[in-house]
Amino acid sequence: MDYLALYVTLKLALVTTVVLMVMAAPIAYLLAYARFPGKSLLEALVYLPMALPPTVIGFYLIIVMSPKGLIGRGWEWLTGGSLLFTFLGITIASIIYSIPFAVSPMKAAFSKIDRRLLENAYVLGLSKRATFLRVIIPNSLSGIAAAAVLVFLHSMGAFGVLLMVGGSIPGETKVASIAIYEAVETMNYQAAGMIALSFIPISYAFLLLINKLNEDSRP
Amino acid sequence: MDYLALYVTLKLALVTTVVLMVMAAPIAYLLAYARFPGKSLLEALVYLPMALPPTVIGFYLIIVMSPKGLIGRGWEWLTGGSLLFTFLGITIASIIYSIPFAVSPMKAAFSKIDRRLLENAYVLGLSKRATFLRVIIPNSLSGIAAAAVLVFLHSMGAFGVLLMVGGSIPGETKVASIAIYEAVETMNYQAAGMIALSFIPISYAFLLLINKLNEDSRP
Amino acid sequence: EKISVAVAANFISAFKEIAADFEAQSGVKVEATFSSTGNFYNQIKNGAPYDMFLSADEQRPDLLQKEGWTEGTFIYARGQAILWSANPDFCKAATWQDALKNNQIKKIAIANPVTAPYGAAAKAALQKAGLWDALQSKVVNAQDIAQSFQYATTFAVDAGFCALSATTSPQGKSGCFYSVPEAPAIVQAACVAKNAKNKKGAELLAAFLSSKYAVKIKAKYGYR
Amino acid sequence: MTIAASLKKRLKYFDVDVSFSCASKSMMVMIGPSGGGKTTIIRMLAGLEVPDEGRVIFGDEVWFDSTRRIHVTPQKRRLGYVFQDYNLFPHLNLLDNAAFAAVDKKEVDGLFDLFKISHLRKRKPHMVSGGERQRCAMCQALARHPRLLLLDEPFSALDVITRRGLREELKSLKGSLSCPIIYVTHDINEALFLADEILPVVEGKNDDGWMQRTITREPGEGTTAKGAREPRLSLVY
Amino acid sequence: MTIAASLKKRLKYFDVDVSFSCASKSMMVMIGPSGGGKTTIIRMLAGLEVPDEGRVIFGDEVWFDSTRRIHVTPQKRRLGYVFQDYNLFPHLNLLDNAAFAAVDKKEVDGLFDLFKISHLRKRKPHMVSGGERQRCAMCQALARHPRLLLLDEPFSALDVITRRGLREELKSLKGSLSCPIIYVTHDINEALFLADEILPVVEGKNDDGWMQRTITREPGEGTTAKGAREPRLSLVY
Ligand SMILES: Nc1ncnc2c1ncn2[C@@H]1O[C@H](COP(=O)(O)OP(=O)(O)OP(=O)(O)O)[C@@H](O)[C@H]1O
Ligand SMILES: Nc1ncnc2c1ncn2[C@@H]1O[C@H](COP(=O)(O)OP(=O)(O)OP(=O)(O)O)[C@@H](O)[C@H]1O
Ligand SMILES: [Mg+2]
Ligand SMILES: [Mg+2]
Repeated sequence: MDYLALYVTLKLALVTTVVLMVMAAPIAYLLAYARFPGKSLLEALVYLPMALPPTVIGFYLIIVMSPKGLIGRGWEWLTGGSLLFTFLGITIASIIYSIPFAVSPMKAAFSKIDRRLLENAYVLGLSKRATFLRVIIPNSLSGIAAAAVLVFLHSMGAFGVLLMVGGSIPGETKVASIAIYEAVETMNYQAAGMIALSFIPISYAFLLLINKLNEDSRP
Repeated sequence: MDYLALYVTLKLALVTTVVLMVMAAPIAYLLAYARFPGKSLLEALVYLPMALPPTVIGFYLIIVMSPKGLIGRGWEWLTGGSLLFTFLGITIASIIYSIPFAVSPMKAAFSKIDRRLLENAYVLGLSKRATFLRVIIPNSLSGIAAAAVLVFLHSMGAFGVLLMVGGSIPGETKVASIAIYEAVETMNYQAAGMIALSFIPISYAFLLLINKLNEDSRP
Repeated sequence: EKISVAVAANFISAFKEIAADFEAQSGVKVEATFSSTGNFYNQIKNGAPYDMFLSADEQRPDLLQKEGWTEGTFIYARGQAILWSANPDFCKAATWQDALKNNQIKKIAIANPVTAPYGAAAKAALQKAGLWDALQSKVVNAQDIAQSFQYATTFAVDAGFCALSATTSPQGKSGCFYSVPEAPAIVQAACVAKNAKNKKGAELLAAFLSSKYAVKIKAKYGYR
Repeated sequence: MTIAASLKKRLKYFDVDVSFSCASKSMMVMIGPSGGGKTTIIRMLAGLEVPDEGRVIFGDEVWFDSTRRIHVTPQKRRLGYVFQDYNLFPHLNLLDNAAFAAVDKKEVDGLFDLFKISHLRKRKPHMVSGGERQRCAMCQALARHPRLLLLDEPFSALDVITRRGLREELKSLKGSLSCPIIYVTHDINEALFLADEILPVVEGKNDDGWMQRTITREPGEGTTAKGAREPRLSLVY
Repeated sequence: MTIAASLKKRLKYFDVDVSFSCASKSMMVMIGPSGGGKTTIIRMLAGLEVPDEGRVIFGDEVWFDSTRRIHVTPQKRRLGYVFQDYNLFPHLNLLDNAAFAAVDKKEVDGLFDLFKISHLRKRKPHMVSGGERQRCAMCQALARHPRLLLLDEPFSALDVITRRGLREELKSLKGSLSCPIIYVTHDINEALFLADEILPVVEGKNDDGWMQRTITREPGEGTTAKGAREPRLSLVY
């Protein structure tokens, strides 16, 4: 079995989840509470990566991340390195690809917070930002847990986009789902099944962890 | 532009969303409230379709849905028809593929309901089922909206699984994402971009609809 | 010392063996990436750092040559479409055309002719036999040739147009097949990047692909 | 119908241990210090909390018996319960809240008139005042035609006049409802006015001396502020 | 510091229209019928609701002025506000709730002793009784060292003795806090005991006769239950 690919997968899923939890929270907050023109357009934009087939996202990502593309060029200028075919590159791809799964459950949870708690926080002198961190977040943990589970599992299974943006360089960008793909393509169904099976304990362990964290914080 | 494929996509996304909203609610309820041995295992199972790459899911779905497979045989015995390569078949595939997106935000919303509301419902004589329908559901609409958005958009973009189970038959199982894929593969990038662009107004319209429904029911 | 090679997915099995032999003989490490030809073409156009590209068709390498990515292309394999079925009874008819005319046959898989060279070859064969229009309602499009084979092995279809290489796998041996000489050979071309990081290594591999060792492995997987 | 209960439950700082009964058309008032266990007792009667030991008998039905392991769910007890924090359903307007489990939805209008909240029927709970919410909760409980009425400080957010009116209303309802009523209040006048029986609950136990001590204790006694004196008013309310 | 306000706000069934002022170290008590607008007035002082017209001046700061379009956010007003339904944060225990915006977290222990909830410091709000929650909300507000204290029926869920004690506590705190206190209650004795000034609010307006009418009105008057009479007790509470 391809342990290296499993390791890359796990690393990718964890990094994606952590980064997205931090990134998506403010977006979800804006969508839940702010009022500004073009808000639904922003929301549609945030959700778009999900509606498009992975091949299309991969296609556009390659274009912007290539050394000639906007982001790729900027990155090369900054660091001298390339984004495509690196772990960083697939991480960015995986983050963009999973944004909607992080934003949507968080937005739902944030918008359900009892207004009276927010009013009490304001009266107690908390800025909107402090209220967000000290009241909204701790009272939305079940929604955040849902987001984390979706993002983590989705980045485990992500494959089309990653293959396109990452190539499949062992130890760097070759994730388990690509290994499965190669096994299926070579009609090696047993190997494919083996790797797929190994996903069960991983997702199970992650679920248990998240549920545990979520329950510990129940009021 | 391939309007037929767009039409099939839209139909598929709508049917999937409606069916999954009804199907996922009881599962999410169980996961949020019931206590039984093996609950986290059930949860992991529900989430598994997401962690696996589409090729794997497609592969196993073909096996069970083929005329020799368990479900395919049962279906043929019942109706004389085949499941694979039909609209019904891709609908089933799309439903299985999207279950986690429906269950997860709903579970988060259900588990956030104020216990005191449930107690009041019980005291007022409502069975658990009636409480679910009359108290939990109406107070979880933001979570249900999040689920609907995720499921709808995800089934629009679903592609790997559908391609495998559906066989890309025009008007029946050829969805827009397959048309995009074909366009990309044949280097017809403009056509691919056109169809992809047409996803924006569709997802936008759906989002507006869901947000509207959700807001109308705000307390 | 390593080279990175983009390999069309239908050539995975053969390539893995060839690469192993090559590594042993030359000491150059081969890092292979497998995906669809269209995807590779797009990646390369956007600056993907592959030293060498093994396509599933001739068209993409030619285009790359026109665009100046490579200085020359060469043919490394010729594939052949076959008609494969998991049901041994299927092959009792005299010819593949007769087998397909049987009313018992409900579904036939071919790779998507629009995107996959094997699909285009199968379509050409069906057209030549005058069956294309008649069988329209029975034809199911697979994403690529491997998937067409998957349909056939899982009984999702009664028969599928596959690559000859499929018959060498354990599943392939459990069924039966017709060769389809009416299908034009699938000519797979390759090219070495002009600005390859390890051009010498890549040219070594290019030469190795027509060596007697490679030819033997290719034959084993049904390529000429 | 008579409700008879003997309840024991271990809490962190004291144990609840009380026995009482209350016949239909009569009212038992629970009174006592904050945190003394009144709400806990009511919740055990409602079946929302399970006593460690004891029995709850309603007429000839056994609602709870720890030795026989009987526990009838709240649903089957057919109660009217006004919670201390009046849990109205936030997604329904006041009318739908009151009609939520009404036997006859038409009666709700009458109740709303009685409780003077008819003009607010279309408002959601968070759009009305605290006292208005409380009155709606009362309508919700009464519209159910309960077999037992549990009222946990149902008028605490009402002004004196409204409260006085509703208190009298309740007293006259007592006969027509023909069910036992358990009533929690902190208002001694109210207790004396309404009660057929008073159950002072102190640290989970019946303490018959509590009322007397409370009425006669000088203000400031047992508190830190010594010199302060309240005006002694003779109020009828 | 003195808070001076003149507030107008259109509600569905009446308009709020009051003016008042309250100096530091003194207490203004609002009293009046349920739904009369007391909470609405307090919320306008807190900046949670915007008056249609009027001004709110605190010392030499302008908190609100409709003509000059000034509206200072609640955050900047540095208030202590005990909400009518005591909104404690459900994810924090009582201690953390009280210390949430405390100037000096060490003071909270002293407040908890004063309010007799020290033993409950580690409990979450839903694990304590209604009166205990209310006392914690009081600690939360005081720990902030507010410049203005807004108390919306802060003792409504407390028994007579606890209430009497805390009321005296509050009276003596009045001097040391040195901030204006606005206090809402339905308890006339409490109002008379605590108030430096009483503002009876009826249908959104100051109605000075309300207290007198309430005290002297015979029970049953203006209500449907005619014959009923309450016991006339002379209680010091
Ligand atoms: N859910 C709970 N879990 C554990 N202890 C609780 C819970 N609710 C209340 N308590 C504790 O049990 C005791 C009795 O509480 P209870 O709510 O019955 O008092 P009460 O008499 O209704 O008080 P109040 O007049 O303030 O409403 C208190 O010490 C309280 O802290
Ligand atoms: N959020 C709201 N939106 C609209 N109207 C409201 C809202 N909250 C209360 N009201 C209405 O405004 C009026 C005054 O309510 P308010 O809460 O200020 O009364 P109150 O004097 O505090 O009553 P109580 O003593 O019952 O708490 C009432 O008629 C009430 O129905
Ligand atoms: Mg209580
Ligand atoms: Mg009020």
